[in-house]
Amino acid sequence: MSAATDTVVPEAPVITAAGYWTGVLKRFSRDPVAVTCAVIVLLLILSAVFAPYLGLDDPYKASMIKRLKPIGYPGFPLGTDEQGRDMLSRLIYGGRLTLFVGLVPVVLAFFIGSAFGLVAGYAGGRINALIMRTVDVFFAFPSVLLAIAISSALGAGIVNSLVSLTIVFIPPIARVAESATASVRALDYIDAARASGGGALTIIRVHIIGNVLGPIFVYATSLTSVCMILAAGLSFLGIGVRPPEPEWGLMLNTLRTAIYVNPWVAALPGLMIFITSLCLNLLSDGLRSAMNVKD
Amino acid sequence: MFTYLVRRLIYVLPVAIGVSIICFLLVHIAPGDPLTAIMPVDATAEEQAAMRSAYGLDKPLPVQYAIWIGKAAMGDLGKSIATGRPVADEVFAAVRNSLLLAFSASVIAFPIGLFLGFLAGYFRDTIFDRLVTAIAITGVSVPNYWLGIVLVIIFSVQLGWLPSMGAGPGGSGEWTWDYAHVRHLILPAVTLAVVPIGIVARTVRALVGDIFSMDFVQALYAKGLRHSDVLRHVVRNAAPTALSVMGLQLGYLLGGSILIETVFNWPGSGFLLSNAIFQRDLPLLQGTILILSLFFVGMNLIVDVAQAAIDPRIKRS
Amino acid sequence: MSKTEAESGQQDRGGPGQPLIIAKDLKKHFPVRSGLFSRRSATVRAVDGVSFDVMKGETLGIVGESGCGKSTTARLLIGLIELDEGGIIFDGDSLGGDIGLKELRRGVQMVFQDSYASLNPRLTIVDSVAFGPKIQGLDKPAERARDLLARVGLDPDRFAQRYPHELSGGQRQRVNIARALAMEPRLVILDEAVSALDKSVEAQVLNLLNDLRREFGLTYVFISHDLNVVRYISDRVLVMYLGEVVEIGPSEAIYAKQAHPYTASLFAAMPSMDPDNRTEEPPLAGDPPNPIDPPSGCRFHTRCRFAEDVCAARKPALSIIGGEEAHLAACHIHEPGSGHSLANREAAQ
Amino acid sequence: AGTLRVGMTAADIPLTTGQTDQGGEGMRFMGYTVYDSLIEWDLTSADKASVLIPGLATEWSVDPDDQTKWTLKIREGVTFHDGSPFTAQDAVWNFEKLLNPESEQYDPRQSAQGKSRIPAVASYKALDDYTLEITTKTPDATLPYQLAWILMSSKANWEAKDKNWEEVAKDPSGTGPWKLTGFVPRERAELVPNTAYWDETRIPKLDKMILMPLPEPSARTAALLSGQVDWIEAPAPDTIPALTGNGFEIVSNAYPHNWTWHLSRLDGSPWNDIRVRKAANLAIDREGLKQLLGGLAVPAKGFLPPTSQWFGNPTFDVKYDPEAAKALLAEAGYGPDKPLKVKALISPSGSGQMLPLPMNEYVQQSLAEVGIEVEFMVVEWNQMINLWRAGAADPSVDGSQSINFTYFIQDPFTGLIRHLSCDLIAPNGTNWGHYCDEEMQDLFNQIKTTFDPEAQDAVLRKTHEKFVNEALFLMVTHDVAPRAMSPKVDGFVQAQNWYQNFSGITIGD
Amino acid sequence: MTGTPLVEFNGLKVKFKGERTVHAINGLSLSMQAGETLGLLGESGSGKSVTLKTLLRLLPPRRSEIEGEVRVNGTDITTLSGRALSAYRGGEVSMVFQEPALALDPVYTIGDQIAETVMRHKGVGRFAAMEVALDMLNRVRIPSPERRLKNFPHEMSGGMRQRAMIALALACRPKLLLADEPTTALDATVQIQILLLLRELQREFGMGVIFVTHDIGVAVEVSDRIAVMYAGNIVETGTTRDVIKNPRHPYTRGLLAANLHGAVKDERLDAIPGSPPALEEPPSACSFAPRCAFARPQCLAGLPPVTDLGAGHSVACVLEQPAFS
Ligand SMILES: Nc1ncnc2c1ncn2[C@@H]1O[C@H](COP(=O)(O)OP(=O)(O)OP(=O)(O)O)[C@@H](O)[C@H]1O
Ligand SMILES: Nc1ncnc2c1ncn2[C@@H]1O[C@H](COP(=O)(O)OP(=O)(O)OP(=O)(O)O)[C@@H](O)[C@H]1O
Ligand SMILES: [Mg+2]
Ligand SMILES: [Mg+2]
Repeated sequence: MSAATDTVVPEAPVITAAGYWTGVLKRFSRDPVAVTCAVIVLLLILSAVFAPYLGLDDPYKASMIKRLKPIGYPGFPLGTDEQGRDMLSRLIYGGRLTLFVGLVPVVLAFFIGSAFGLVAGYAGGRINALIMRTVDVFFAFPSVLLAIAISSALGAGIVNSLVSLTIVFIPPIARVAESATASVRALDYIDAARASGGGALTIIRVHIIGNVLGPIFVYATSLTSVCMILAAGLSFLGIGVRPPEPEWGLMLNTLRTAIYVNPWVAALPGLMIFITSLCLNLLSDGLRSAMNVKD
Repeated sequence: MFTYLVRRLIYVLPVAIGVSIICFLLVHIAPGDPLTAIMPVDATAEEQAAMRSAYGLDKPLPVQYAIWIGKAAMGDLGKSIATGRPVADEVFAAVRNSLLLAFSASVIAFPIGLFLGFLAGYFRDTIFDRLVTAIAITGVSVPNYWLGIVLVIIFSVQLGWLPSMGAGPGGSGEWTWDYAHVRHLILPAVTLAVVPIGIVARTVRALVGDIFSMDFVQALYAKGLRHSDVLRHVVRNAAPTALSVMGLQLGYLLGGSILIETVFNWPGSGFLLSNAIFQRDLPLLQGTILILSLFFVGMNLIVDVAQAAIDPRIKRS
Repeated sequence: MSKTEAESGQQDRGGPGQPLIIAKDLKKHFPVRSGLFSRRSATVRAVDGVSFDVMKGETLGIVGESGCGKSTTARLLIGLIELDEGGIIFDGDSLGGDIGLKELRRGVQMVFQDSYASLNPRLTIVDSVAFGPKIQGLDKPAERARDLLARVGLDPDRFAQRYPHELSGGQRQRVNIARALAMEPRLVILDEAVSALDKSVEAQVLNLLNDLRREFGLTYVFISHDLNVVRYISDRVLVMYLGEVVEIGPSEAIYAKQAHPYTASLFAAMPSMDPDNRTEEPPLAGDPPNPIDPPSGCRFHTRCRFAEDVCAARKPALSIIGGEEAHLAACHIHEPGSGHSLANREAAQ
Repeated sequence: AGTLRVGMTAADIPLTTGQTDQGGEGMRFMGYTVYDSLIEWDLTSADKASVLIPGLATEWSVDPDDQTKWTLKIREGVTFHDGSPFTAQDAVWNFEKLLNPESEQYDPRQSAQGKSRIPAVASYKALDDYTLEITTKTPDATLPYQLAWILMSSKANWEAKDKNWEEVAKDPSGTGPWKLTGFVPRERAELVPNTAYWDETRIPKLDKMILMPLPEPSARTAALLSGQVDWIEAPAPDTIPALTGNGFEIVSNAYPHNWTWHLSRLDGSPWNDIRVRKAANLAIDREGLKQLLGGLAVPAKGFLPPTSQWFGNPTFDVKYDPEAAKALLAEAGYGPDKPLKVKALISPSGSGQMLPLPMNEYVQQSLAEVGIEVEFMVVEWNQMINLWRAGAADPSVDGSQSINFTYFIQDPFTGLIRHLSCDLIAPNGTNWGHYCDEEMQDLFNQIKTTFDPEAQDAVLRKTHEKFVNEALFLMVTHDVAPRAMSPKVDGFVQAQNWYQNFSGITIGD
Repeated sequence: MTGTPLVEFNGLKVKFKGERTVHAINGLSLSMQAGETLGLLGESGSGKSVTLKTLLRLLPPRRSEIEGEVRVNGTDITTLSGRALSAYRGGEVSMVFQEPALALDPVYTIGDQIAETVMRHKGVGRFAAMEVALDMLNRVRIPSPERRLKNFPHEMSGGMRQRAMIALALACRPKLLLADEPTTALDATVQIQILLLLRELQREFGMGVIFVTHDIGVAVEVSDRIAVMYAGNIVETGTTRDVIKNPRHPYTRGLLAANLHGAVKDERLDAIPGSPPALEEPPSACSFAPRCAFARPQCLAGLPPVTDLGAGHSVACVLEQPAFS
């Protein structure tokens, strides 16, 4: 035990052992913009989830005599749409679908793309070539074009929108996952783990996922706003969510002609898309700097 | 350089084939009959069958693909079901208009994006940086189809300054560079420019910021170079990446303008595409997507090669 | 301890006379992409016919310039990369025949140069150390890990739950050593394990390595480019140049007299510690050649001041130097009858 | 004088070679403008339903002995835009173009549009330059209505264009009051007056008419408001206040178009009960719906618009009477505790469908108030057409008991027969609901065999009375074909028809 | 000692603000004469690079606070700005960086980069500047210099890049050359070449050199005098011979022992325990005391006084105070 005697380290103030995520959270909480956006997004999500319990009007209940009432009309704080439905209620319920269609594909793509990327990045060689060349093919389409192409092929509908957007976002996530994995794969601690006799799956699980998921996650969050705008765009084109569901893009579309009668009400869904995607973007930026991941 | 070019070209081939397969399959996974749109609603079953075989839709898929791709390679993308005109003519005419729009949007977006991004990267972590970042994030967050509508309301309907739709007075098809035509270009181009302004500004900001934090910048100052000289070095370092970002954005503009073209009735590829979708015009849909994505592939290729050509760091052999 | 030793199959079998590990004619060529149409895609001859053995309990130092294949040799020894040619015999068992990679890796562990890159940033250090034992199904991996942390001078109560970025470089390298020892290896390969450390910390770690060797009866392969360090820690030294062994022998012998001109240059390139007697002439000019297209014959002939035609024409074999069996060098000068003008003089001496 | 710029709802310039596509709008702008048919619709009056008048044929009659044989007198002195004369041989050539795949001039595209319009025609021949004989398969008194579909393009021009229809498309030639001088696909078509037109009253007063496809309603409105066009078809109802407020005029008129739910009459369909059908018809407040449509609708009083010459005097008054509806439903065995559940096929969009979603939702709510619960099956328009063709019994309709469709109901066949004739049960025809009724079939036969127009009208009225009295459809509303135009546009008379006459229009400054 | 010293630090303090505060330099005083080579020796983080960057005014102005005086040839360079600053940088003082691969602009050729400096400082045309560049490449003994002029940095080996960097630094004949560990990234056989080259060029150009390293052997090879840094201050300075043969500060002694030159195999090394302080606070006592085997209570009482041992040899340690000896 003699070695220990001269190596007992007189340490400067002991840094409290904190997990990586605690640090991220701490840095994040110091960013007022990101926190504000997080709160807004959270509110949107909460209001979407709990919409039925908010005591709102039925978002489907139309009234022909109360069509296109302006903002502030008694009983309809945000006015009514072209069928006399309560805009407030529809916007909140609309957030439900919009966020659903905007976020779910990214979540799905996150899992699927990460899986592809991890396998490709870890395995290398032929498997990598097979996966990544396929990804390249999908990459050869501008994302908007690909989403529209697939959606129009599948036809309108929520499920189809989810499918097409998921397909659109798998390749970029897979790419990021692949390169993150490949760079982690090249680090010595992976070799050390292999030298300890760890199998591929164990190493991926213990040593790789934890280190690549962060960057992939940050990247994925930066896609959420793109996805939401795109999803709403599909509905706007008439190949996304079907009426009469309240969905911001679709509402924007159906309210387009009302813009001459009541421009403010007609602008609301677009404004909601804008605000939400702005918050998602800022949130993602905040998260990125909190996690200190480079572009 | 030459071998690099050839290798890059050879690499593009399988991608292009993959793209064509996807284009081809896309329209075949769709439910419903592609001929629906053009047949009179009360056409009989025989009439439908006759029409189907006239369009070659009764053959097995691989055969259809082989025929389609074979002809496509010769520049024949078939005939539009809806209009009977050659798809290639339709698509190229439309792509020309889209290119016009995309280039105009680039001409607006790139200088602004570059300028803002460079300044923000230079004045990193200052108020100015925050401002630019805010502009950039707004740019990428705004749903541009909505912005287009808003701009139409303001500038066409309310103020009456600019036309709301079309590519020329009276829907003129021949583009000329006169005021009457350029007026039509302004609103869609500005709308389309918003996103790339954001993206270019953000990328360039990060790029310039990174370059400024690199060791060699210190070394440049240590050499006694003036500020302007150092800026020249930074620009030269940022140029390849910035160019490639802009090249990609141009590709995206071309392929991604469908929503804007719909809003502004701009007779471009996106507008054509949305018509093709609406009418389920199979050959037209296939052709448009194929041409657009191949254009995008080509754009990527050009960007890569150009980047390799101007960036000495990329090994060219 | 005996139970776990039995578990991991770490007992000595061949007796002290049998080398712990024998590397026979190791070869590793990495393909590198070159021109599109060139049929022969170029290869980096990273390791090109390296043979040596390591006796039980000894420390073999490997020195050589950057890119000469030291790390590749190390990775071959532990099976992290596949051999192109050659064989490895671990305590009498040949890899691929008698034992598999799994068994080999229980007996051989490695410590890497970059102390930061060799620890998973998302695992606490105790988890990092315990990972290997857990995989191998050894019992109480966490406890074992804490013991080892204590053993390398890191108080487990204070350090066990920390993350790598909360440690200094020296402390991280201690963790890496603990991690290697957790597998109860018999051979530890230290690939530039102390090179990145500050001098003062380097000394601490060297002391620790010496203590551990004694305590656990370890055998080391110690890779470094610092000749002072190698001399301090090694029993024998192996000198590599462009993927080949140019000289191998007991460290005292080599430090006393370098047989190969390259070894001599390497030693001469060491800064002198005497202000009154500073180096006046660089022993070598230019940079080491590219291993993609190594020179023919003796790979050193392009930089060697004794080079003659024969050196470019024929590859010299390792031959015994000064009658001492253990000291070998691959140089025509020391190969009687090689045709080199100095060879005869050498023989005559 | 002046140039009229029109924003169409179509996405493309209609087929220019003769028989047009793009539905009624195609015929309106590219059919009856550039071309003529043998028999045409009278488009001069806004007040009464339009009737057939001589076109390229000056008179027509059926052989009293052989009621399948028709003789048409061809108008003399008519020339195509290319200068070649129009003769009976040209008419034959045009029939061949549509009906005979063996003929050189057969054009599948035109055929696809025209063939199904003249199901009665068996053969045709030119007896001399100005006499045409048409033989029908069976006696069919609706032949004149069918012939009103068929547009005559120039053989000489086709030959001059190397017998290539694609070339013809670029520079077509008809006998109509307008000449097509050029077009850019999907962007514009330019028409100029045919000063040599045979009907001097219909020689256009404008210098030029430009057609622009503007499928998006708000784009059309914006274009009109920003002065890029002078005239738009089908302005969105919500934009009308903005348009009128800015001094634009809205022109509309009833025309043969209806918006209905076509009911399934398969076994087990609740709609087989006349009380249920009547109840549903009484449940809808059509005036309220009219409001939703910005006043641009004619509430249905029957299957045909109230102004139709074939409306008749039905005894069942289609009106809003929820109490009566509830009573009828109660009688039929439904009530608050036992609501009637029905499934209805609708689509969110579609040409001529008006505002299908809000309207259907309105209907849904109205029905719910009397105790009919409607579950929608929403499919895309193209899919809808397929399902409409497939019929109510097809598995793909998934048990839906009605389909929401708007019908072009201009002539006896399209207006009445095709929906309910036993021999046209889907998928062999367009009788979606599988309705088959002896009495009705008998009426249809009478229509076909009554060659005296007056007598035929009487039968048609009787038929329509039966449509209404038995509430065979859920009759909701009629479109009024609104169009908005700048105050500069003068002299337009909107006929009660799908087609319009643009000749009288002038445009001021 | 004659005339004004070439470089004179007087109570230099550098503090970094930002996410965490670092007191990188804490009252450093040091002077060197023209034509002299000073080896600046110290562990990682001891402030060697910061000292050099202060000399070139390269520290980020918004995040660093500089106190004290730095005189080069008598001018206080902390007040320089604009034209004077850029004439000073590169003209009077220039620097060789640790990683030539990072310190050269990757998208300009070596020739361009050297010529650029020459044009800036000597006001000559491009052609003449290229001539100078070629001459410099010759002087640093780069083989086939004409070809290398047109090379980009990534096309050269590490040793060659460092030679080019040196050529660049010397192109304008500065009076003071700063070298920040210029050989750590290089192989031993290349390192010695560079060291000897620097020594030779120093003699030839007659300039002063501050050579930063953590390797004592390297310092011995090139320097006339050595200054040992610890935690942002100089703990010992003297002629190379004095410092090597007669080290007085416990830290210097520890470093020498840790160099292993002449260490006997299997014998325990006299390692300095622990690791350097974090410098979050300005030191109020001897920074080395926590690791010092000879630490006394006085060491923790206040900053250690500097004792002049004569012949330019001075030590900052209480043990050297006459009271102790
Ligand atoms: N995975 C690989 N692919 C291609 N080339 C490789 C690979 N690994 C090593 N090499 C090449 O093999 C040669 C020997 O590399 P190695 O890492 O063994 O050298 P080294 O002696 O450890 O050098 P250093 O002192 O820099 O660590 C080098 O030229 C290197 O570029
Ligand atoms: N720009 C900066 N911002 C904040 N802290 C800095 C900055 N530059 C240096 N430091 C800090 O100042 C201290 C001294 O750094 P310096 O680079 O001078 O050390 P060094 O002696 O050159 O070490 P090395 O041998 O590793 O190069 C370190 O603690 C470092 O973290
Ligand atoms: Mg190595
Ligand atoms: Mg440093």
